[in-house]
Amino acid sequence: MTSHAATMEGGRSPERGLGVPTQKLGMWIFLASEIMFFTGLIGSYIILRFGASNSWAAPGETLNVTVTAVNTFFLICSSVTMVKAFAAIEDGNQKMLKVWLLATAIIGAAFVGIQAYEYTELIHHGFLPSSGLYGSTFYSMTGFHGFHVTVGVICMLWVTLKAFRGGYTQEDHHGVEVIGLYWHFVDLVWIILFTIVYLI
Amino acid sequence: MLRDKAQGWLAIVAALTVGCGGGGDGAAAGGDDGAPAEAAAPAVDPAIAATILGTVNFEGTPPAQTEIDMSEEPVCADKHTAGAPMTQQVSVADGKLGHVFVYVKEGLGDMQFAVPSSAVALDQDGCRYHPHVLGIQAGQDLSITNSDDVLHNINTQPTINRGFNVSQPQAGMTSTKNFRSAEVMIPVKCDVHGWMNSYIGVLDHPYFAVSAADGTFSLDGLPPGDYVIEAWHELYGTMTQNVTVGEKESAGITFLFTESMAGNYVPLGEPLVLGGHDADTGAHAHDANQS
Amino acid sequence: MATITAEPTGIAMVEEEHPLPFIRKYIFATDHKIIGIQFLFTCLFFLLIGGLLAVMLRYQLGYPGQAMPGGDLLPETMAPGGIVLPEFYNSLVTMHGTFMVFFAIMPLLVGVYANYLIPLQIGTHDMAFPRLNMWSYWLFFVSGLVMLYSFAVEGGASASGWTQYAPLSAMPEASGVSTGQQLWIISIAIFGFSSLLGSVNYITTVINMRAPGMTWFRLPLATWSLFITAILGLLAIPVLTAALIMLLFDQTIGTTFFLPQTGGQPLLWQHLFWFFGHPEVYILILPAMGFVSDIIANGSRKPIFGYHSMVFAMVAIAFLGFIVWGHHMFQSGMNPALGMSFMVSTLIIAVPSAIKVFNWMGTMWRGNIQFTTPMLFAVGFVMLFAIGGLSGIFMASTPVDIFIHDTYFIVAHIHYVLFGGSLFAIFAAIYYWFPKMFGRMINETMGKIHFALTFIFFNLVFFPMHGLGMGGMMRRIYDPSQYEHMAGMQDTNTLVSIAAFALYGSGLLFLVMFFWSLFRGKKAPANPWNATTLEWQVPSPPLHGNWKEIPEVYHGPYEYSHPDMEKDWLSQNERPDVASPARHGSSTGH
Amino acid sequence: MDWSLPINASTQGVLIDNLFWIIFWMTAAAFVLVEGGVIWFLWRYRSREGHTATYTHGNTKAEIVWTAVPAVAMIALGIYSGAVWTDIRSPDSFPEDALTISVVAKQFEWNITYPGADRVLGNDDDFRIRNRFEFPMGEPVIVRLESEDVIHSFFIPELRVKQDAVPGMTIPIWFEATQAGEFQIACAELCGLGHYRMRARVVVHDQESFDSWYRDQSGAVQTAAN
Repeated sequence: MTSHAATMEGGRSPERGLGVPTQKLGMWIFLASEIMFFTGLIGSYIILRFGASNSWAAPGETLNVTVTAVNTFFLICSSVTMVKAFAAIEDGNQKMLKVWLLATAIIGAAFVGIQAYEYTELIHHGFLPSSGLYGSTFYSMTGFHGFHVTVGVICMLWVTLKAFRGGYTQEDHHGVEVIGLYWHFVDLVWIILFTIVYLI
Repeated sequence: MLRDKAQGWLAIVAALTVGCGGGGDGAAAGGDDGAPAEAAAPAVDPAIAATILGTVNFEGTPPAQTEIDMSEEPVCADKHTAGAPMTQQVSVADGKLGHVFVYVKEGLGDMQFAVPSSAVALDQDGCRYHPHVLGIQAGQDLSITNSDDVLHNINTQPTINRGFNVSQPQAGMTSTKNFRSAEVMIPVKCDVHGWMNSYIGVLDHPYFAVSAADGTFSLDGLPPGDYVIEAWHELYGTMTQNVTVGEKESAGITFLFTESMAGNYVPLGEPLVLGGHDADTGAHAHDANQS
Repeated sequence: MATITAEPTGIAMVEEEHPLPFIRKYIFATDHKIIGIQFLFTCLFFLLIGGLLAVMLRYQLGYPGQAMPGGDLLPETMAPGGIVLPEFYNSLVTMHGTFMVFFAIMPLLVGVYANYLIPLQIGTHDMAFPRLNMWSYWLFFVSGLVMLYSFAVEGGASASGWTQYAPLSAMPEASGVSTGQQLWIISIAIFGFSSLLGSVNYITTVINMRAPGMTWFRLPLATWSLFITAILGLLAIPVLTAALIMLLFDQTIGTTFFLPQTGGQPLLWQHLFWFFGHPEVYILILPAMGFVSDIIANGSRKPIFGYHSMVFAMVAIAFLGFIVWGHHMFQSGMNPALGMSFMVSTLIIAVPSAIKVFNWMGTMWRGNIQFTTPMLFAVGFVMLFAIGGLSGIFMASTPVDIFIHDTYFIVAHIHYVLFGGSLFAIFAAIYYWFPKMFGRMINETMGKIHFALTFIFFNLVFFPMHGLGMGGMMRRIYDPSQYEHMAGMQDTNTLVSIAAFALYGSGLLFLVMFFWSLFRGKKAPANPWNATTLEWQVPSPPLHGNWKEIPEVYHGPYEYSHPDMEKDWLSQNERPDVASPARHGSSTGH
Repeated sequence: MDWSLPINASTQGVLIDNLFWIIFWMTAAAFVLVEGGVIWFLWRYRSREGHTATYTHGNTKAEIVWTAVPAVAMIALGIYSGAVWTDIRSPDSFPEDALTISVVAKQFEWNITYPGADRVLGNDDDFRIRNRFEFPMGEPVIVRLESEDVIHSFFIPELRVKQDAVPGMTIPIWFEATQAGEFQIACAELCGLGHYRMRARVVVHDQESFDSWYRDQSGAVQTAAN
């Protein structure tokens, strides 16, 4: 019997490699893929817009920038509450963890709600996915972002539920960190989208 | 049915997949196709049936026919021994207009008619459609034949019905299709031979005809009543006439198309309501050009 | 004696394991080995389908316009009286490519072997996320069924080529396919998600779960290649997904991304597709290179020649793979100046490929070559991949590409790379790891007959295609006799078709042998090939959880024919000083 | 089948064929080296009684050689190909005053518009012919490619011309025929069920017969207009 690892490397952490917890590493890798997905959409948008700039209305003409600006502010706030939630559990503060997680989920849901309202208004005014390239790109990009937020909200509610059941401790709260990574990513994507779709 | 064959084939495939992959949901093909239900047919008593006989006249100079260059398809060119093939959009002889689709547009109320079991033939011969204009009942079989040893594709472009685009790469191939709903008219084209085109009028009753080269047509076996008869031409558009026929009566009507009607709106695929017709024409411009 | 704590998401020790119910063990399995085997069976089935489609389209090319034997079993919308219709031919071409690329070769390389090999080769109990792994398989399974089902819907399966060039793929009125086209998109989108789950898993596992001492440069090249491939998939496939969504929207909700009437750009599809598509080509060849490296070192009883440059060459290929996509588009109307830069990057990518070929030759050089079936297939890979690589230089040169683009020269090239390359490596891998997976050997004589038939018929099918392409025969042509410049090619086409039927026949022979060996093959020992990597240090087949104790790794993966040793191999978990000649007899006795 | 390129009838064909054969001989040498080497090694180092493998992990010098040699070869090929590519495709390479013809592809035909007597496209004396492409030899011709529906590819094997016709784009290419004769346009990009038959007649005239053909065709347009 040849000697096995354990004798030589006794007490070594099971997590070798980068020293990053496995779930967190998995989420990072997943987000790399997400970046490429949004790069595909945003890159296409840029190419199409350069190719046919007259298909786009001036900023604010079709879209209601004010409402969306407020919505953007909401989403940024939700990132802040997410950070707060993570900080709370780092300190072992179960109560504030629950509060901040719930706040994040609610604000996220509000974002989706306002986006749905925006869509209804736009469709009511005859601005549709079939309204040329402007409509095509607008609905595809914001729609897929909205889909990501929706998925995020669902996951956030699940994490919140787990928090209410005391599933996270000061020592082990990978779940909170992982959903946080996703949440910040989706927030960041929105800031880019808001800039290029609404403001430019 | 063809679909049954496909489904059987698929079932084998699905069974194999399940066998190899270790379970899973077998694909179930959802077939919703079926022949339209046999319409209950109040037979029109032949003893009282009326007839409309008519002629389509033409006034003015028809557009010049041009020669079609079929040199790229020797198989087809060789069939036109009697002289070079000409465009056939407008067929005028001695002031009579052929290729006009004439049909009962209004006046049949909600009568139902049996679907004939015989098929209507559409032949592709010498890189031309025969006939150029034809009528068919909804649900009736349309038997499309290729008599040329070259590729033809039959690309129907209906508005209401579901279109099809099938190919027939060899002589002797036949496809049988049908249209489910009444539609006047459905353009047919062959994308391989840009000059080939045809029109199909689909109705849910049997009272339609296509004017012959001498401009004549007849609508037989009509129940007595008041009718709106429409004549449709691919270049000159449509015109209608009201006709009343009594029992066993035979009414004669004439339509007069004129040179100046060229460029008129040519309706295609507009909703047909047998009882009454609301003339909502919409913006369906059709370019009936032909080289 | 301290023991390794179980991985947080890993599997408990073998002994404590309660036997799992059948459904969780074999159907909704989370064990990476079972998932690998599930992929293997499913992919072999799809390989059979893809091959059958090829046989049908080769029948039409070999005997244009004649009724195909058994063709009257097909519905009239496909082959009335057994005569394949042009629209069905287009579907055959499209679906042959689709099934082979997405549902056979790629998952055979990645789905099967990344799952099966990674945890064993790096020395861990299972994947980082076993549950995701299960989802990855079942999503793949569903996507394959959706693709298969598209044959049965009205209008038939997609007919716009596996590359789905818009606007043909976006306009049902132009392609004649509507539902089938949408199912194609949906299927590949599901496939992409499955592949994403797989990639996240493989990358995380390789980074975080290597056994102690298994440093990056002690990883077997098979694992290296699968790791790099997973990164390629992770970054390339989402771009395809984004493009697919736009394409689906163009067809269903009236967007106009790829439709030019309102400013949409058909070329955008090609850019997005090939941004995915070229890395995809390397996804299809890198793991093959990895497997072949393991097998050639084993078959030559020599360390791999230039291990580090083999790794760097793969990294270089992967990196360059992202900046060469434009070479598929030299004649597409892309700016000619852009063509120049894509030509340069494409020519450069030939260099790491050449390095790999020479290093395999270097490995064989002064080796002690064993003519086992896996080794024969691996050597076949090197010989055929070299041809595919060399023919690639013709199309990399933009002016020559003007003539040979979209001709059979390209068809010959891609098949030398994907069949002569990837599929030969897959066969090599199946023969090599079959004993490990199923605990039985495949009969060597039968294996060699299979190799000989495959090698001969493969070359008879695909080598003449270079000549057809030089003569100007275009791809995806239903009936070449319609053109004057192809008038003299029918004999060659018929020959190619006959050889193709024979090639399919030898594939069927393989399947018979595969299943026969599964039940009747000789019992396999733990290490039948006297190999060095970790997977051979566990029983065949390995137990649930792989390792009783996580092994410790002391050196690189290819310590064959070490001069100080009596036996000609040294496992990665054997210490040279411990596994002295005197002790080697017991060293495999795990 | 003979293993050869079709006859060449254009100036750019000469360049392309040269390059093709250069690459052919380069790759043929590499082919012999690799395949010969593999077969030789299989024989020479086959496992047999008393034969053992040499334990080595590589040889840096050898690896540098077989990295550098292909690299140099590829760079040289790249430079030469780039020069040829520029001659054929760069916007500067387009001859001035060339006869400019518009080719519009659609499922499944080629519509060719000639510029008429004034040799300028886009006015009344243009004439359009379906599936017939006629032009003179010894004079550069510019083709402006368009497509009405899906992507097609304009391929004339004997002229070594191939260019996709993309809807929404007008793509110019130019070439000069060196030989009169009849050829065919083939569609080289899958475009639907009739793709395999999307062909058109190409007639390369000598100057004299082209002039007379062109006069006849333009004359017909003039008469029709009057």
